[in-house]
Amino acid sequence: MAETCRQFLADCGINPERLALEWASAAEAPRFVELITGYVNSIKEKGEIGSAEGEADSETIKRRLAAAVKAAEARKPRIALGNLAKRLHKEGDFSKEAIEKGVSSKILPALRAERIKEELLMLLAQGPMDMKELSKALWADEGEIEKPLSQLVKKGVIEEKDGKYSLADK
Amino acid sequence: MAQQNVVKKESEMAQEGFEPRILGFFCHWCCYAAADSAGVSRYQYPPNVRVIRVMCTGRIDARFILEAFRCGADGVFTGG
Amino acid sequence: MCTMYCPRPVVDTYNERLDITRAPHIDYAQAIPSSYYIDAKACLRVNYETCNLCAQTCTAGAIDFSQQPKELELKVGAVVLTPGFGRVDDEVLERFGYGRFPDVLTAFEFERLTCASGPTEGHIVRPSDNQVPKKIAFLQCIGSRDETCGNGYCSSVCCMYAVKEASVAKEHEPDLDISIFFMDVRTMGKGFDEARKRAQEKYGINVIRARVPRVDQVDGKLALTWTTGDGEHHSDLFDMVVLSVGLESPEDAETIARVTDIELNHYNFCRTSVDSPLLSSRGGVLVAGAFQGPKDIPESVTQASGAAAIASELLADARNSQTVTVTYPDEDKALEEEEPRIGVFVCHCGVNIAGVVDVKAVRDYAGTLPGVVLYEDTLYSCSQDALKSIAEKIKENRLNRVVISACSPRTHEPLFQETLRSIGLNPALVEMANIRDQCAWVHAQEPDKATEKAKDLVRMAVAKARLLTPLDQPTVDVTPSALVIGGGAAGMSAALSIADQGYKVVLVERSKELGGNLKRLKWTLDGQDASKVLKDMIKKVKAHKNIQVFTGSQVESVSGYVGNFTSALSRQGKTEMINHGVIVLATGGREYKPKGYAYGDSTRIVTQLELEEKLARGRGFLRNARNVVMIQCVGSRGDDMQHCSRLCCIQAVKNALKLKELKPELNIYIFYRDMRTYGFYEDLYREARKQGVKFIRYTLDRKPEVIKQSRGIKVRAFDELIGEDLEIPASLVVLSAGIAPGENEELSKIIKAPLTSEGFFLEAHAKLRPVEVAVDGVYLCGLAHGPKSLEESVAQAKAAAAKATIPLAKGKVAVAPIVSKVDQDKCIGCGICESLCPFNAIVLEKVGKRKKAKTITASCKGCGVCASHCPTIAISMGGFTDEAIMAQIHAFSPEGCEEA
Amino acid sequence: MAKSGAIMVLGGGVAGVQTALDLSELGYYVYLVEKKASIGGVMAQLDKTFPTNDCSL
Repeated sequence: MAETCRQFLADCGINPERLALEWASAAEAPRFVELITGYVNSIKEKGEIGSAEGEADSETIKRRLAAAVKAAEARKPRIALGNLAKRLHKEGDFSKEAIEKGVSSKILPALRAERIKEELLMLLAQGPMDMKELSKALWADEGEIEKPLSQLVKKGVIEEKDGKYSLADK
Repeated sequence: MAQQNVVKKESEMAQEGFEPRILGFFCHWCCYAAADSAGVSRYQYPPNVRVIRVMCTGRIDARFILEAFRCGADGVFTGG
Repeated sequence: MCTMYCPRPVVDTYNERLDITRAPHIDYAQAIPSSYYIDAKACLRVNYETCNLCAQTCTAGAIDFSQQPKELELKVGAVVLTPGFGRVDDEVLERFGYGRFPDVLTAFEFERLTCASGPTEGHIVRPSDNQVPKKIAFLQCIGSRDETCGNGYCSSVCCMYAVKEASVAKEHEPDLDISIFFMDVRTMGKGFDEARKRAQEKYGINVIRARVPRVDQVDGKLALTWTTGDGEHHSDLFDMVVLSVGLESPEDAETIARVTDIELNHYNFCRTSVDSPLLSSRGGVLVAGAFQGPKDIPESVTQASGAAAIASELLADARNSQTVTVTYPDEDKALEEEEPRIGVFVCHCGVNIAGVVDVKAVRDYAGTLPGVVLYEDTLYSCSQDALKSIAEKIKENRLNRVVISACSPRTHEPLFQETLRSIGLNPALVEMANIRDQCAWVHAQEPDKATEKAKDLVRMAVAKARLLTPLDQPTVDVTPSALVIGGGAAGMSAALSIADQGYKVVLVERSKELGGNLKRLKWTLDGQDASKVLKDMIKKVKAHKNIQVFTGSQVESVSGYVGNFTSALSRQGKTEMINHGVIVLATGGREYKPKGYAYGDSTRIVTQLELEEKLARGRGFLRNARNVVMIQCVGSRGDDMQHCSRLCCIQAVKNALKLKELKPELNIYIFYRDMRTYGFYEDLYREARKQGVKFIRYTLDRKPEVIKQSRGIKVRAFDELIGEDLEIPASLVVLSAGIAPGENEELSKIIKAPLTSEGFFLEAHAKLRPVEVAVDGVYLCGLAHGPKSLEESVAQAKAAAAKATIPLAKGKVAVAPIVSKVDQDKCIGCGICESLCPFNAIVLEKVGKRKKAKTITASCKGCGVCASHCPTIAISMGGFTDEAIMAQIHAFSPEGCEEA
Repeated sequence: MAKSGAIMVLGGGVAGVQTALDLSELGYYVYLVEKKASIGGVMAQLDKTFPTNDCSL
């Protein structure tokens, strides 16, 4: 779960180190204090969200995360996540490599596809855009955008006019 | 990953006085208990974390973490 | 009202005479019962038939001077004596200036001074001039370890409370210069030595090893003179002197003994023996706490539960014959279903919260939050009258959701849930914001930020409270038997007690025989034949019809939950499954295997237990012996392990005395760091000194060296007194090896019971739940918990047996209603939840043609891994629904965060 | 003679209170006897307890 979030956060343009997963047992108050202090300081160093190296600006982050939450709600990526957890559990292999590989090959693509679709709709709700603009705003190749775009056009949710896409009037 | 699309920003040094807003998800049995015990022992730590208690870190859904960042968290700390 | 009108000032004994109250008063805010009472010794009406003002002013008409003392005759099956301890005579204290110099206080008085609800609201001031003192001295062993006042024993608690009071004082006044005068630093309890070391380092408390004989006053200051171990004389002036007074037998010990016909020991405490520490000399009369011997809170609590177990053994036939049951009003379902009407109560917790967080600001802020109809602050929310008033306010304002902004839900949620239940609301409708343990206490230096955090936490709690729903309170039946793991003295005692209370026990021992470490012991600490004690115990266990013994067996796996465990036991490759309701961990510990000190190089370098084994075989090896050297703290107290092994000092002194008895001309040297012969064992220490055993202190940076030579053994060590190295040719070197934890890791994983950093099992609460483990239905005793004597192990085993028997005796356990619930309309039967559940608490069942998931409520621990991995979000968690957590996340943002 | 299912606990300090609580949970009726007007004993006078300096009330 944490690895999924980390990879997905990176994909969304957020420094994945902003998410920490640590362990402290009930008996380990000193360790807890050490961890939490170290973590707060590391976030202080990174600065406000949207200001660390490689991070998207805060407006983009807001929009993208809204799309990301929807993506995490979608059935396809959730099944991918569940099945990976089930498989790791069964095989008893919780090594970092196994988890990383599983997440990047199975879950992330599903999440990313959903995220692009959702974000696409959000962007177009603000006004028409062409493929180049979309690719730039979505941090995605034109190839990746084409598939959901054509599906949505087919469904009649999106219209295309002179290379510009916009939400269909209903 | 479409590397060329990454918006490069100058790494901003830790701004003086920047107080990050951090959301914590603490396991009732472990981290939450450790945090209580830190209180009992009067250890001091930075006051930036707001805690949501869950019965286990297994409860934490990816949606919670993404939603936390969307709601302006500068960091999310999950403690098992 | 009555207190206000009373013309008669009375010294406030709760505040150790440092304050004044009136004849009618209440001892303290959380007192139970929390009604005012009249101090008959001081009241004018009672003594002189005058006044009567209070009776006239009481608006409730609750004062009636015509009441007379009544004698009641009660028929009881057993009596437990828990009268506590008495105070050291003022006469003894006067020797140290108490009563003559105002700035000499007892530690009990100082305790009240440091307390926020005390007479000075926690400000440390000198009684003579109300100024903050600069230099404070704590004098230890006042009325303890002092034959001149008749108290030859060690009071066993003063070292701890002195360190505590000094730490608290330093927290109030960081510039204070505090010195504690110890003879020996006796912080031998579990985790105590480590805590003492931390406090010493953190607060810079001076430790001086010397006994101060007297206190004088010079120019308004207190003059002390003392002699340190190197023979040097010192003197200094202090602004305040705190006397760490010991614990005496209770004042009315003799009356109690006469009335109940029991014997006292030579110090007027209740006489008991090592193998049955809770039995007085009269059957059916039990003892617990400080009357059995000076002891601290966890030990008193342990003995108290132990005494309950013994009473329960005696009266097992009459169980439930005289009890009454509590009933609760029906839930007001209609009110629960109305729009949320939230009440927020912000607790001061004395100054624990209010000293840092601006409670009134938090309260007013709570009033601005949507759904909140009532917002108030309370001094101590958990006090009886506060709970009553909260209950009344809930009713008056028809509240259907409550937020208590106070301490941790881990400790206090049940209390407030009970309050809701008592007035017909579902207990799940209360939410707590932890603004003490996780706010005020940990951000004491940043009050503004702590107040901000407190507001945020309250806002988040209110957001969750809006979405709380009533939850059912399921109960499940209990399998009426216990599994006791470990067949040493503790395990056997626990098994016997549970069996005597009328329940079946399976006792599992890994090795081939019962007995554990007791097998290696020759004498108990009170000089009894250890093998006889052991034999008696084994005989009883084997003969008991309720006990089934599995030796050479191990616990392979444990599944289930309190009331319904199933465990796999393996014996010689065969596995047997057993069902049981509770588990007692009595896995024991082992003698530390010394490193260094030439251990293993010679048969004449042995551990204390090896010495006892040698002696059990005969005394031949002593024939040519002249010098015996014992070295304390081998492996303990930072030598290798961090903890103090508690027992070794007493064991060394016991064995030294036995050696002296066998061969009086032996020279015995004991190298020690602090002699920790606590309680009545101080008598043994004094006796050993009297018989010429030489005690030489060493420090960790100058440890004694044991050198094996071609002929014989030499011990070289620094002697502080003469300031030179000593060289002793030793015929025998005895290493007081500490007590190391057993191999607990695997069991800890199987049962999910946490370990301390030292590898002992961790109790649920160091003071109040010393024999319970964080996992429900699992209890703890003996060396598995930490180093302790046989006597303490037996008492603790009884205590664990009492706690373990509670669910068995009740026959039912309540399940926390935080379990998962599957919406079968949404479920697609993928089985992900079933495979991930760590407690096997979800199964797939056939509903029509399709498979659907279903929760086994009794097994579910509410971890929520099923909910977070459900593809269709079909699973919700009681008390922790997605909606509630999302609402908390949205409320995390101060501006609020709209749903996307 | 039938045994009585009631037990008297003499002294309402921490030990007495704990014994009484455990006995009541074990199914016995308890008479808790205390000289003073309220139970709690010396522990109620303590502000903090060693070594965690936990509140003692």
